[in-house]
Amino acid sequence: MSSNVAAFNINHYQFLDPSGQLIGANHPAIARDFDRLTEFYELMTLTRTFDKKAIALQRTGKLGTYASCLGHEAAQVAIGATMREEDCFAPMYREYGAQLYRGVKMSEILAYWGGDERGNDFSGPKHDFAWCVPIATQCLHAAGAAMAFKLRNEQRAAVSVVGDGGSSKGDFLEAINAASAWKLPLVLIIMNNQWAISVPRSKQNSAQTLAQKGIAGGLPSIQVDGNDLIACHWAMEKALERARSGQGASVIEMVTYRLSDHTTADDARRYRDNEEVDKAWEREPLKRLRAWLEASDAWNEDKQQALEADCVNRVNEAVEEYLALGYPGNEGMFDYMFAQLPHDLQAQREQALRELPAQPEGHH
Amino acid sequence: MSSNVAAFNINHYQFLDPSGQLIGANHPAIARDFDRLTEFYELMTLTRTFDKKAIALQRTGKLGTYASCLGHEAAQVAIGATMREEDCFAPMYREYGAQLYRGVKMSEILAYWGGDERGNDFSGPKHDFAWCVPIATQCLHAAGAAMAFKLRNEQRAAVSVVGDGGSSKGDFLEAINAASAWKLPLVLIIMNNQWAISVPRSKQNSAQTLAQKGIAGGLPSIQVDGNDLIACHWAMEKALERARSGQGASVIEMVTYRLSDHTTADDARRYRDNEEVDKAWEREPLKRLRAWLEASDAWNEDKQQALEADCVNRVNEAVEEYLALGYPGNEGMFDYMFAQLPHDLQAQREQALRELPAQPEGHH
Amino acid sequence: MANLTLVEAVTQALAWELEHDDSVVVLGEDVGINGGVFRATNGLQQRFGDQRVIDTPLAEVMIAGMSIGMAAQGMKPVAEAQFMGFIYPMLDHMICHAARMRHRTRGRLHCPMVLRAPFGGGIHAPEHHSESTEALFAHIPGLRVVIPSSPLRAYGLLLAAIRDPDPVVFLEPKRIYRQYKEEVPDDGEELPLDVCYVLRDGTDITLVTWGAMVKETLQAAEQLAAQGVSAEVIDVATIKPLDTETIIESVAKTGRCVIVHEAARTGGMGAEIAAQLADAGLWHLHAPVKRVTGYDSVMPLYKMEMQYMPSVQRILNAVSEVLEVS
Amino acid sequence: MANLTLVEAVTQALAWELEHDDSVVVLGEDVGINGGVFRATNGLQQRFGDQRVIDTPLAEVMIAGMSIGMAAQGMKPVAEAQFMGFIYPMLDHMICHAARMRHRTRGRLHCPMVLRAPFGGGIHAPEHHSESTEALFAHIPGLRVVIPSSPLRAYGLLLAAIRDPDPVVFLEPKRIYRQYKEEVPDDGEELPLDVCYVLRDGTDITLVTWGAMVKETLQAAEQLAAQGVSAEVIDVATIKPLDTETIIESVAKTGRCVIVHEAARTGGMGAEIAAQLADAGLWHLHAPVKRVTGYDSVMPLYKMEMQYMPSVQRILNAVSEVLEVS
Ligand SMILES: Cc1ncc(C[n+]2csc(CCOP(=O)(O)OP(=O)(O)O)c2C)c(N)n1
Ligand SMILES: Cc1ncc(C[n+]2csc(CCOP(=O)(O)OP(=O)(O)O)c2C)c(N)n1
Ligand SMILES: [Mg+2]
Ligand SMILES: [Mg+2]
Repeated sequence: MSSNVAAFNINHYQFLDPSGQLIGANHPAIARDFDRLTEFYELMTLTRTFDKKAIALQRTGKLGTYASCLGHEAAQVAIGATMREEDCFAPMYREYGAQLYRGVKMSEILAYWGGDERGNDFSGPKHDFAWCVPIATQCLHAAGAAMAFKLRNEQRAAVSVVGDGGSSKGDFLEAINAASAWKLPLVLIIMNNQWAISVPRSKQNSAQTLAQKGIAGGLPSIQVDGNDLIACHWAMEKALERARSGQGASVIEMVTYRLSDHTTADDARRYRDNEEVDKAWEREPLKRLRAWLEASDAWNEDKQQALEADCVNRVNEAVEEYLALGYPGNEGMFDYMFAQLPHDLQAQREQALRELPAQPEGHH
Repeated sequence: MSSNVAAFNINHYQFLDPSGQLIGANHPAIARDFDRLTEFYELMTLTRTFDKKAIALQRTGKLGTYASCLGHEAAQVAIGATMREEDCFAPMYREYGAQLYRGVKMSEILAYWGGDERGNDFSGPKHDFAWCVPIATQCLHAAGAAMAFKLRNEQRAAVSVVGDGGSSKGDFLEAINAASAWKLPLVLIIMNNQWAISVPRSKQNSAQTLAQKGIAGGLPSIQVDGNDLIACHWAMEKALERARSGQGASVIEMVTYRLSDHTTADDARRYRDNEEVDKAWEREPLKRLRAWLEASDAWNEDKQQALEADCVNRVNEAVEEYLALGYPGNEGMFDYMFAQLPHDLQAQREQALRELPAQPEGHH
Repeated sequence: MANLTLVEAVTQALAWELEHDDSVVVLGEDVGINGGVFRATNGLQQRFGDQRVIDTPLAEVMIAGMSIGMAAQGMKPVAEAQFMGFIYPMLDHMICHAARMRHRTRGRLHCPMVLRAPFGGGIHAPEHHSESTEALFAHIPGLRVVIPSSPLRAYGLLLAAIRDPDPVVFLEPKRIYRQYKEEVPDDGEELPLDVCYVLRDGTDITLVTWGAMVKETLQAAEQLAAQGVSAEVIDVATIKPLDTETIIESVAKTGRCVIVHEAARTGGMGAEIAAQLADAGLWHLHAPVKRVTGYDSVMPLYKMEMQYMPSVQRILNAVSEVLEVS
Repeated sequence: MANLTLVEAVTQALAWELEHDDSVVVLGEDVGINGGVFRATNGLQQRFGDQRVIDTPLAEVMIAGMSIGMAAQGMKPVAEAQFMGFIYPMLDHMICHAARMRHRTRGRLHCPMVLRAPFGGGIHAPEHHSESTEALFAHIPGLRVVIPSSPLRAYGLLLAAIRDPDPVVFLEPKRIYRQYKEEVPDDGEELPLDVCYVLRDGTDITLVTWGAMVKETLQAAEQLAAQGVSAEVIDVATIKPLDTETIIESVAKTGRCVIVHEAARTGGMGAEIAAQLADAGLWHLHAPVKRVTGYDSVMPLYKMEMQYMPSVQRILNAVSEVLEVS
């Protein structure tokens, strides 16, 4: 005899279509809050301007390997805009849009990719986690943060982002389970940009969606158009509200596209068709938000020109700041290892400061 | 705008109710194949007899820590009975019922828990994996075996068992994902016996079922009454058929109960109520199968007496064999480390054979 | 003042810190009502509640990762790996995050967590329950690795480990969990995390060891004394950072050294100690430095485990080899 | 005969074995059409198809666990960890299963797999991309650990690693992936997995190293030669099992030894080598054994990475310290 013991649905949400039209009914209020939408659009543009510059810096030898966020701007800004200062963000490595919103400086992002730990001592919320390279591990740090908030009865949420690739990893899946076990104030975002370096989404698994991984823990799990700022914003607000009010965790799959190479060390032409990329450009997030703002008379070409000029200026200033940062000093290899340097490391520090050149050869 | 992109159901299956009545309609053929059912009942009884003896051996100092399988007999025998010799089994540590069916000897099981690696060189299919203590790791070994079968175009399935506790671990969740990515000929069984040592099922996560973890990979996922041999058998047949015919993997949650302590090193009275255990005994697997066989005139008290006597004899013989096994010899620490012993280990081997007593003190 | 076994001293230290520091939480598999499979957390959940002493799902990566997250957000998690054989899934987070949090962020975040685990063989336990892989942690920059070998040291070192603002791996030699009792005042006094303990003074040879092997090493020293050989016995206690000074000072006096550990020989911490002697201690050495260790083979199932581990006899054999050299 | 870089020699060895042994499969993240992030598997999927050269989901535990499963069932998986910094999730399966499969089953099953990973710093890579943690593997009984430092050795050692019926961890020094080219005949000839290579004969001091540090060590030897000091340079190549004989023989001749490695100092494989010298090699030593290594701190981001790694100058400093002793 068979009885149904559980049933689940995965829904997909889009409010702003690729042409910039609001579709469907029941739009969230933010869809017509043009002050805020304008603010978001400006930050998305700044993010893109920054990103382009960072790649240029890498190409001219002024920056190390850099992971572009081209195409992810709507999702990222939505994350940054809906989180509160006291919430805790555990990013992967390309969430600049969210982080800029939270107060991380562009010069700090550059410092990190410029091979300087000082970039991680950023101006964003001091409790936010650093960029995280070991894929998906950040999800469990966010779960731990959420646990801390819950144990201390704080109305704070932790938010983590993982890629489509990273969603295959046990860390992410264990975070879902942990969120379910303890009803954690946690939002787990799968930033599905279709590629994990050269591996397409279809090779990560054969499931219909990535959102459904949340069902493993019985978590509310949805898919949104990750190029639709309004949908991302709406989904984040809902999930954060749930988290902060003690109702537990959510999973949001944001479906977007990595318009760039994986990093500047990658050449995506080796493994993906230009056609696919061209098609993805039609769905990209800035164009559609701008179209909606323009159609609503909240934006125009003049404002666009001014914004672009302003972004370039701000990015250039950040680059100056970054380039002026200089060499951290050899003590930097030792002085942050422990609150109190143990004797063995103290001895190594002394020897290093004695025998090493003050700066590595060729440091600019 | 919202659209539904995926929908899932978890169904629970039971054919033989706790009182031994066939319920519902559309029973699988095995429900009335009394020759086979009798065979299964006999093996379930042997398994239980063996288990009881093993605990007694431990209590009298003749066996190390032992993990009982009390209450799991139906599920285990169903696994063993539906697998073919050429399929590959990756057990956790208490699947004796399945293993006995596959040809592992009781004396070998005892050897393993008696602290002797020779128990793992068992008479069951030579390609089956050994008992696996690091929880859930066996699921990925099974996935690897399934991958090998698939790559070699063999019509073979791999089967792995994990506990309710183990289902929280990334290894199991990554196995689901792998099975989904490659459509592996794999059956993943969650043996939900309600406890992971002292941690109840409810603390592993708050999801309605454990079966739904399979939805993360879009795998067919069901729950069966794990004390109902017929349901377990039916589910296994279906999943194995699916696997062997190239249709991919399945997840089966078998809902049962750990009637014993976790192991002989555990005292379950510290953390669970007797009442719960008493209630669980009402649902235990042997009684209900016997009732069905008796109601169908396939079994009677005489047969029962004969069976019990026979089981005791066979178990006693196995114990004799185990106790006669003796000390493996100190070379055993070295000779199976590598196909060819490297020189460093060769030197250690020589020294060990020179300076160690031939047997540890107090070896019986 | 309580007369306690080593494992009871662990419990007492946990209780003290839970009582005196609200940010301390104990978490792991079965640490709650069951009190841990060795009873190291016995009674703590009953006393401090399930928000302070937390049973986790069965997921070691999660335990490590969440402990790091909690630690970075102001808590002091004391996580338990049930046995050292199940600690390996935690290595990734310990290496990539716990050990680097402070360094990576230039001190913006740090990771005041403790990872406790029982370790070592000799209790007739099943496969994977008898490991001694402390060297894996000791090699990782950013971690402290501490191994108590008496009830008193267990109490004081664990208090220090919990209070330390950086991550500490705290390994408990389970074979001597209940070897003997000792008066352990519950005074909240910690012990330093960077010194070795000289357990017995001697002049002819230095025996360096830690964990449960302290037992066999002291027994060997007794037997040597009966033969007129005066052995100094050092309990390393904190494996990392290593108190090389105490060891070299001792060898400066004795001129000879035998190192004893349960772990496999190659790349064990005995190698590091011998290497320090081959460098700063070289001129003190009157004889080769011998190591008496587990073999470079898998810790066997229990029938053979005592053969795998250093015995008093094997220690004596090595000592006599070293003493023969003049 | 092809003139190949080290990474091209890796590709050539993989191709040879894929061609000659049907049971060999290559798997990992991006090893397929992309040819691996360092192009070590360049063109292999195109040539052998996606059933032999397999892109995996992003899940290291899975890659290790499935490789073990495949190996136990008669295949010879050559798995790639994209960078050594991402190898840690694999440790559990490598320690608990790969290293123990044969022992545990008394030879009924075994685990002929290779785990390849690029390692080491110096290429201005992001965080976690510059690790040297070979000692973690070398401590584990049941694993072989091999590190080639020339195109020829990469080819011959990798062939041997794949053919070996037991698990081998094969670490490729990525800083010298393209340092120079060498004639590497594609003849399928393997090299032994248990010997050190003497790269340069000398009489005054023995320099022991492996991986990318062979470069700086040979440069140091050049400079020493110019100063009239004759340095013998040994490339350890197989870190485990360690060919102690070759090293001790050399020190017997030179009386002095400096060990150079990128990995952190404490518990690195340099310690094991020094420990062997403090034991069997003690009477040959005319001076303390020095180690020139990475510091016991986290490998820094790239601005400081060259300061972290041993330089020619640091090697020379240690050598002159050792030579001063008479
Ligand atoms: C554990 C781990 N394995 C491998 C890598 C190397 N790596 C860096 S990014 C990446 C792909 C990530 O893809 P995805 O999760 O989809 O995120 P995306 O880069 O697309 O944003 C890989 C394999 C890593 N950083 N960490
Ligand atoms: C990775 C790992 N962590 C912890 C343990 C210790 N341990 C052994 S059995 C067990 C509970 C397992 O519970 P479950 O998965 O439900 O299986 P059951 O024993 O109930 O059959 C634990 C925590 C282990 N063996 N492996
Ligand atoms: Mg991606
Ligand atoms: Mg269970």
